[in-house]
Amino acid sequence: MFYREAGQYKTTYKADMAVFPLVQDRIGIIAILAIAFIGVPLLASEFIILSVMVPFLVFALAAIGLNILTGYTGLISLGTGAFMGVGAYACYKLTTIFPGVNIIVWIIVSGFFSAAIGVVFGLPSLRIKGFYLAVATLAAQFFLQWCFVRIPWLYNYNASGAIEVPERTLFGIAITGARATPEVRYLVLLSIVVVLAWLASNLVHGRIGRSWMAVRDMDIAAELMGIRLLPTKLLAFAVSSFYCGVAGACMMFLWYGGGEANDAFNVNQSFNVLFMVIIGGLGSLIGSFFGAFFISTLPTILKFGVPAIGIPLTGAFAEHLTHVMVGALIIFFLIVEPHGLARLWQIAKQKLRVWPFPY
Amino acid sequence: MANHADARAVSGAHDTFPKLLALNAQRFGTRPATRHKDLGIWHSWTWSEVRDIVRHFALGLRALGLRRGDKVAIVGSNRPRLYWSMAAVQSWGGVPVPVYADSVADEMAYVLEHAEASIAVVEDQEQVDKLLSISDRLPKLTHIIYDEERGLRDYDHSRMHSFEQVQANGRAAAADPAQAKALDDEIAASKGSDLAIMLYTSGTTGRPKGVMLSNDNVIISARNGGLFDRLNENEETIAYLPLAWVGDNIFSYGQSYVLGFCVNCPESAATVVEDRREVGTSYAFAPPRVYENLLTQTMVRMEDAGPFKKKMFHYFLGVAKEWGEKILNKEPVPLVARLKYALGEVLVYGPLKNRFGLTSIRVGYTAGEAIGPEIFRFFRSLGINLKQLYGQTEASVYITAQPDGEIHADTVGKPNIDVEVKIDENGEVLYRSPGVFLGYYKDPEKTAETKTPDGWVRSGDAGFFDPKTGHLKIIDRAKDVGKLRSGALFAPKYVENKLKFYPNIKEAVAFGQDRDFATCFLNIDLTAVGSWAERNNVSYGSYQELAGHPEVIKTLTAHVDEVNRSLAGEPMMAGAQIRRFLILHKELDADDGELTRTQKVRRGFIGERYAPLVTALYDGSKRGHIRTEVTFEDGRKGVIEGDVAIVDMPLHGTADTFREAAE
Amino acid sequence: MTDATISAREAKPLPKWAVVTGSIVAVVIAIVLANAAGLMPKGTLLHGALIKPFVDMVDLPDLFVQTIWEGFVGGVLYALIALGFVLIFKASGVFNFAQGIMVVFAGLTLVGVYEKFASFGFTGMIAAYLAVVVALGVMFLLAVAVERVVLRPLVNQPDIILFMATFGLTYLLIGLGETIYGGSAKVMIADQLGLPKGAIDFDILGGRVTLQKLDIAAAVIAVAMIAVLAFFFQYTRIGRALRAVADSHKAALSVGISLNQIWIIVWFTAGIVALITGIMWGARSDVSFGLQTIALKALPVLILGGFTSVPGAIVGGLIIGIGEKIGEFYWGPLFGNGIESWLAYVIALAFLMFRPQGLFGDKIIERI
Amino acid sequence: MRAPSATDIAAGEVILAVENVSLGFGGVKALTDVSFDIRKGEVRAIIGPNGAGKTSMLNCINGFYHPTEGRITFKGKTRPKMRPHEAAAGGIARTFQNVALFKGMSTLDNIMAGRTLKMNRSFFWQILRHGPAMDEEIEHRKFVEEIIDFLEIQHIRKVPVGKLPYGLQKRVELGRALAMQPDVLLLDEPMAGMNLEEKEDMCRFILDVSNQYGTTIALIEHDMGVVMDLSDRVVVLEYGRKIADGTPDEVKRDQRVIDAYLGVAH
Repeated sequence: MFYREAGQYKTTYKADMAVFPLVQDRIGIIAILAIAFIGVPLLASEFIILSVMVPFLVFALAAIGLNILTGYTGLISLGTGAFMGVGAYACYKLTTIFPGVNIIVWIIVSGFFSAAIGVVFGLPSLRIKGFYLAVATLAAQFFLQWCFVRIPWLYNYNASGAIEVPERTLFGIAITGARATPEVRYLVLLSIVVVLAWLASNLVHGRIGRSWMAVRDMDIAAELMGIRLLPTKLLAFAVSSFYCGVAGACMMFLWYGGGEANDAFNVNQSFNVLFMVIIGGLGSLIGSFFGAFFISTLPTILKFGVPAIGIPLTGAFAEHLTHVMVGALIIFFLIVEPHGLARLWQIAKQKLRVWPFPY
Repeated sequence: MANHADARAVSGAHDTFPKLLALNAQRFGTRPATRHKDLGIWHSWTWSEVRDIVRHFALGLRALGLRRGDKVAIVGSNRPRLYWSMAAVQSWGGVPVPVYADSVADEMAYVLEHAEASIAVVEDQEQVDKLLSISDRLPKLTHIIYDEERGLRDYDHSRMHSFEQVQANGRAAAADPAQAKALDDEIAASKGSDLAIMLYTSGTTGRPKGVMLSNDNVIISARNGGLFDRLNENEETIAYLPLAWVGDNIFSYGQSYVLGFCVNCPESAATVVEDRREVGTSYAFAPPRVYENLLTQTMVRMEDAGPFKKKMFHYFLGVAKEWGEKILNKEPVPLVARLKYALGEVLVYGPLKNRFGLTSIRVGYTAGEAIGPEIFRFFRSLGINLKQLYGQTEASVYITAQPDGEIHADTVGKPNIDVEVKIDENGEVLYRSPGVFLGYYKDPEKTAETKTPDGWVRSGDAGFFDPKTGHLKIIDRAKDVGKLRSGALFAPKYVENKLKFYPNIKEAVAFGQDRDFATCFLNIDLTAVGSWAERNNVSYGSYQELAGHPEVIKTLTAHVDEVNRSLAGEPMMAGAQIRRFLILHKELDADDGELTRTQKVRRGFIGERYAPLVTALYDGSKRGHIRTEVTFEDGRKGVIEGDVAIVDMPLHGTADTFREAAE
Repeated sequence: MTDATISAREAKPLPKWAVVTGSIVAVVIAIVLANAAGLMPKGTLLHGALIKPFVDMVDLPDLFVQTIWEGFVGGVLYALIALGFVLIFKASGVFNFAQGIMVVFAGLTLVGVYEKFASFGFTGMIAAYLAVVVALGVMFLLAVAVERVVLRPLVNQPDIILFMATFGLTYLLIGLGETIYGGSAKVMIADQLGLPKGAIDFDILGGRVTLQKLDIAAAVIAVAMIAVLAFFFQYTRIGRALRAVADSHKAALSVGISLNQIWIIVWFTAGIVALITGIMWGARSDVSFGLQTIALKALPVLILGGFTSVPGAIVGGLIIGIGEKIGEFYWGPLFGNGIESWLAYVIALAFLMFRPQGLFGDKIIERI
Repeated sequence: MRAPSATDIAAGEVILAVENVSLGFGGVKALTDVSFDIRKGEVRAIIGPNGAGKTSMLNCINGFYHPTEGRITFKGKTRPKMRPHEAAAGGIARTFQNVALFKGMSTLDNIMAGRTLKMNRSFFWQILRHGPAMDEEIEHRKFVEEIIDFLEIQHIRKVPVGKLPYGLQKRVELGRALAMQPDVLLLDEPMAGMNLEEKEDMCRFILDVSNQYGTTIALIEHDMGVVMDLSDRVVVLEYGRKIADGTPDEVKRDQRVIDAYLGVAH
């Protein structure tokens, strides 16, 4: 209804292949970025930033990662949590060994470590398919989780057995550690997410993205067209794990500010991210954001929202209720729109474009 | 207004298209002249680029032996190169002869033979094959130049060339000052009075006639048209109508050269609608059926919309109906209405115009035949400045048009600039204007029949000036306006148009001349009726089956009855109410000669072709049987048989009104 | 093009098993020789990994037997859960992630109901078995609910969607369970149910092996149950129907069976299995949500056995159970213990590399 | 009007030779000692009743199956265990009996995917989707647009192929194969399940391909009329054995072929 496509014609392939070919969409995305970068830090309360925005962004990153693997390449993984862990621990070791280098650098670099691990555990994907592969990735999940706990070197032999995030600064402003303000952490995180999301969209819109989707939609046909399966799948594993790793590092350093693998990077975390991807929409970056927002904020909303409307909830009961709600909502969503929120969004958008026509 | 000045400046020195091209190349050198969606994106050429291309191609043509006065057939869909070749041909004082690309080999053979075309510039393999298949009938045709090479590589190229090749040769030749000068001289030598182009009108009867138009004819009419609606170089139009039709030649070629605006060529026939949306035309021209289809499709699609949306849609259409035109005509309108309309603009009109690709439309013409008032009002109420235009090939289109603010659904407006119009004793419309054609090619008798020595042209249409508005009203083809045996006036076209504005009715053919009462054939509109059938899950195997469906017959009976009622309301016409009608078992089709290439019904021909049905209409029988031969796109012939029901209609109005009309 | 579309990738020169066993034998010989040559002195990692465990096994056979027994019992219980998975996967193609939580839920319900009875002073074996009946009833309702609310609306959706749905189910059940029975662990009403207590010791191989009676019971019951299921599948009409469904839904329909009924039956059967599993596990440790992690343990079992094979589930269960215990007991110390948590998966993964479809799974046929 | 007339093909060099190929799965024998060759620029038809092993033959040619006996020589090279992607790289493209498009992708992307082999910009540029990567993308988009124009599917350029009617899907699949600029194009029943009009279009396209790009084409087809119109030479298989080989007319007159087709409705 707000779309006025008349007069928007493309004179170059570059323009035609743009991610947001329509002016209205470009305006929309700019507006969103403006709000995220300026509006939120200025207006949002500390609570909103810390318990809504930051988790949302961290999970969005992880969801993008998993979506690249599961949504775009069609390989189910239940090891996301562990790959996030690799990132977190790598980052921890790096920044403690080389305190001099800026933490943001290490957060990014740590992604490469989990990428490497990801490739190793991706090797079976050539022979193993579907749920068999899903279960195989659980091996990664439990093995790595075990490593995080059993190899004290990873957490610098801290008595707590957990990562204790040191303070690191950028231009003298603390961005990690106790003294880092929520706003700063949020902005750092946001910047990382925006850049990585942009790169991801570049990737999936190009040759590599197409080969991934080709493998997903029909691997045999893809191979008969000269797409080599193993390298393609491994690349997907690498990129996916990279994103998860960075997400993990961000989680530890910009959100938790310290913690221990068994509760941060356990198998439930893997499932959590998988939910986000499915609910958000397989094979859609925007969906990753939707899913991440939905799943990551739902508990918070229930915990604080429900009492707000007058229904008293004890902490424990709230938790139980959350479980029920999340479970019910997942089933509900799968029934209404198996292709996730992204599809709903797409449909809505299409409806707006052809408005007032139904199709 | 600057652009007026431009337009005027055009006259005088720049009296031919090659000269105009040169002018545009210097005054609008960097502005786009042509845009073409090809291979998925829009390519555009500035006026100076076009000038060079045309020059080179012209020189290339010379090498192929093009001389002043030679005829060059132009066959194909709306491709930039075909338009350019027109200018190139005219550079040597040659005469482009656009031919309907969808005409079957035989028709094409006639035109090329008659025009004695020596060169043909065609779009692609399809057309080349067509020409080759009739080459034995075209001894004069020495060269074929094609735009698209696909499939032609292995053809014998002794007499066949690609556009690039000819252009390249020309580019080489351009280096030689002598040849370049020769071209400049020839361009300078041409005068406004010279023959510029020949358009074959697929007349509603008989063989097509070659209408000869001079540079002055086209250029001055185009300029006046531009002045009339204050058009300028910023217009965007989309070229999608047959090249051979005078309308396209004026709006997509003539006016573009005179005013210097950009013409957009769509990617393919299947994508015209999207392409129009993409470019967002500001100046549109279409025969009524294009608007009819738009409206039909709109209504059909809205049928499937959700109840709420439907409600909202129709509510705001109501608002538009009530206030839209008034606002468009700048009449005083209460604030509340304005607000409602503004809201509607956001929710319905704006989006609709966007879908139509008419968001930035400034002027839209409908011409060729009468448009259903409902359709006309619909588009105007949305804020689209749609106007009626009355034109003919023989007049280089412009005869009358509706000035802003003086729009009436049932008139065709006032005489255009420099046009004189008069009605002769038996009601036929005559006109005289700078656009009046030179004559019919190789056909002095016919020329004499239509064109009086003092330059008046018989339009062949019966009409009158409406005393209230001072606008011209067209009733029908003069020869078609007849009387029933009772003496009551019978204007078939008039009746047909009333019928045709029901979305369900695609075509109507009325009979009654010298008969006891009026009857008609109907064609159902497959889009509208088909979707109705879908919604009421009526299954049908073929057009024939659907047309024969009792429910369908019922619906159409209702339509006819309403028409009869409205006719009864008009004393003049009350006698011509439809007493019996039938629904044809096949769609009327230009390939079978039942419609002209511009989709006008050829009543006489149909009358003969379906004689058995006509008799059945009048001998009171309940059903009629018919066996007709049809031609498929590829020229194969087949036979369709049909057994159609005939419906009797009650008449409205009193016997007295009937008699009054008779006297 | 029926036969013609079977993948040519099966047409291999040497059968895999030959290659595998061959190489294993080679490796063993190599190790023995190397050791004999004294290349691996005591204390070194290599020695610890390649020599010591085997030496221990031989030196203390009773311990070895004990370990195997432990593994065996564990394996049996894995097998039971895996069985639940297989049943459902076979019949409805759903990878039922909720199987684990169903175990917990069944167990909790049983205990919860019994406690209610007890609160009316109604205790003892009758009460216990009445509670079992009620629990069964609940599992049946659950089966119906699942069929109505989850399966029916999602029929014909891609597998992953159904898979995710069972995730949702898991969360739902966790929530429900916690809300109704509270989050705290419960003690299984083992003796009320008349499950044996204590242990039998007997001395063999110059050592003492202790068998918990409960474990024996568990093993017996498990075996009995598998037998029953096998019978059910082979000889009852419904059983055959289930097999038909497993082969193709169309076939089933053509036999004149309603898919919906089938699903209910299958899920109910899985529910029964879950309840029994719950009782057994509960009796060995206690009934808590921690139990659901054993469901994950059942996954490698599935991989080994193949998602569609009942015997596979059993064999797989045993291999994992025993392998895990032995690994933990003999090699664990080397890695600082706790390797149980992943050993199972790695074993499974190793198998997968050779048989992508599992030990007993149906062949994966590639078509174009 | 086709490029190389049957006569000059007879002289043409052999681009692909199948020699005594047998293929078996366990007990079943899909192909038995089949030999024939495909010459540069010709349209070669492989026909035969259902289950004759036609598709298996194609599968062997592009390396999806590996013959249990015999050898396949392509462009003078014999690769006993050629993997499909190697075949693709070597210049063999393929369409499938039951359309094997990438359902989740648009027509454009499907055909673009056919260009993958020809695209080689590094990951670095890919991730920036700028500079060389963009140039490459654009360059190949141009090529793909040529194909779209060629197959007259502009109007469905950006429609997800899953939504397309069968006939168009077949066309898109052909486009995807063409995008690989193959030396040999294998078409597995390109006209299966099409109506007359669609068949005529497809015929035209196949002829144009062979004429325009001089591509060598091997096609499996049931519609005898089509085969006779299109192909220069025909191989007839029955129960995995070759029973005839020659020009359409020769084959038509061959008694064994007539018997093979007797009663078989085609």
